[in-house]
Amino acid sequence: MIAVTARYFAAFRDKAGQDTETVRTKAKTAGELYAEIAAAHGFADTMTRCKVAVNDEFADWNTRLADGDTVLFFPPVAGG
Amino acid sequence: MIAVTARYFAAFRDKAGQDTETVRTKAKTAGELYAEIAAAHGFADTMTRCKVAVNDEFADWNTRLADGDTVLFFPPVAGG
Amino acid sequence: MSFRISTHALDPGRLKDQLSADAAGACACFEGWVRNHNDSKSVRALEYEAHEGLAVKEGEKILAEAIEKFDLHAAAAEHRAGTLEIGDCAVWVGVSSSHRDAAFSACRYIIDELKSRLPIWKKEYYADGHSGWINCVTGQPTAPE
Amino acid sequence: MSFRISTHALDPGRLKDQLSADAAGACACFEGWVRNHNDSKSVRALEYEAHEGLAVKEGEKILAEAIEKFDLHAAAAEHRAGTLEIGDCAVWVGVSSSHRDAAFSACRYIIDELKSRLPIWKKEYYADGHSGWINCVTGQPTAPE
Repeated sequence: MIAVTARYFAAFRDKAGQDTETVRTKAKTAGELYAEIAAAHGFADTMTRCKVAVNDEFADWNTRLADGDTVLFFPPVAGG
Repeated sequence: MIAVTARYFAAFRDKAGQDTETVRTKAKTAGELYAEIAAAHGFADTMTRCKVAVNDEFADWNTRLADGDTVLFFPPVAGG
Repeated sequence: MSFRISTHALDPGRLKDQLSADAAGACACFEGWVRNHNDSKSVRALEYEAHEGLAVKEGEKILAEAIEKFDLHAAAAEHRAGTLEIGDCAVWVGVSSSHRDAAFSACRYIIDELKSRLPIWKKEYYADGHSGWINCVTGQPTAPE
Repeated sequence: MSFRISTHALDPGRLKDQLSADAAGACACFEGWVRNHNDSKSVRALEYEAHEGLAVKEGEKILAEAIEKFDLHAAAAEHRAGTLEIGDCAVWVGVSSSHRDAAFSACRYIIDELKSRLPIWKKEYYADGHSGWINCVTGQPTAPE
């Protein structure tokens, strides 16, 4: 188990009802963590449409997580 | 024979050494007049690259000329 | 080359001054304005939320790509954050180059990449009192609130 | 919709004000600037000669074509006549539309048509004291003087 800080933006923050939470997880990658969190908070967007940053750098969903990481979850951008 | 006023612009004016002249001609169309004038003043541009206006309206080279018309000869534009 | 996120009104005249170059013959600019409608819905205001640090980093990367790819003399862009009203400028992009082909292509490249890559989200406030975050695929609110 | 020939410096900020429309989400502008070179030649100034009456008539026709073809909210353009120096704005084009595809396509259409159809000629004055009218096909002086 590791403890990470999850941060949510825009529609994710509204759905989660908070912008930051500490998550204790067995997830090994950013993608595994997203799957857990999406299930918990009802995020419907697939990973391919969202982005993730680890410790303030854009990362891919296979990025391995370490205890104490901050993971930012970005819903799809407006794009219009 | 008809008498028309020929007006020259830009490079044509420089080559003709004047911006306006009265021309007595047997030319029936704007194109025939251009051929005469180009020969007289050494204009090298083909008609397809130049434009002509008769009495202040763009015209095509087949436009028939009448006594008293003003014919404007436009060299190729810069286009750049 | 500069990319910024601004919480104040953009100033296109001042922004364009950055593009001057004696060898530049062409300048193309694009502005995104807040429209009074999205499909059939009447919009009265918009809110842009940005992750400023990552947006600036990604914006500068996009400008550098465009300068390299289109051999530009200069490129700059600025995006608003915060609450905007109808007619406000939400994003400005400008480039200068020797010829107009490169200017148009580069300006288009930059706005397309900004719109798809920047961590900036748009919430629309409708005349009927509802609001919603805009979804990039459908252009519709993801979940009207 | 307005097209003008101006013997004074263009004012892009003021020109762009004409494009405002609450339904417009995109605005694209193009400026042609006097470059300090044409191929290998060092340019110090330019002179534009226009047949104002026919240029205005043709310019307004081109704007009307663009508005119709690309479903624009507004379009405007202005072209300089007279003597210009390096960095001066020789031509400005601006359009507003609901979406950016139309804005870019229309702005490009207008500048391309203006450049090929307006009765406006450009004479370059070179650093070496020569000058020449620019030929549209070669981009070179037709007959250096």
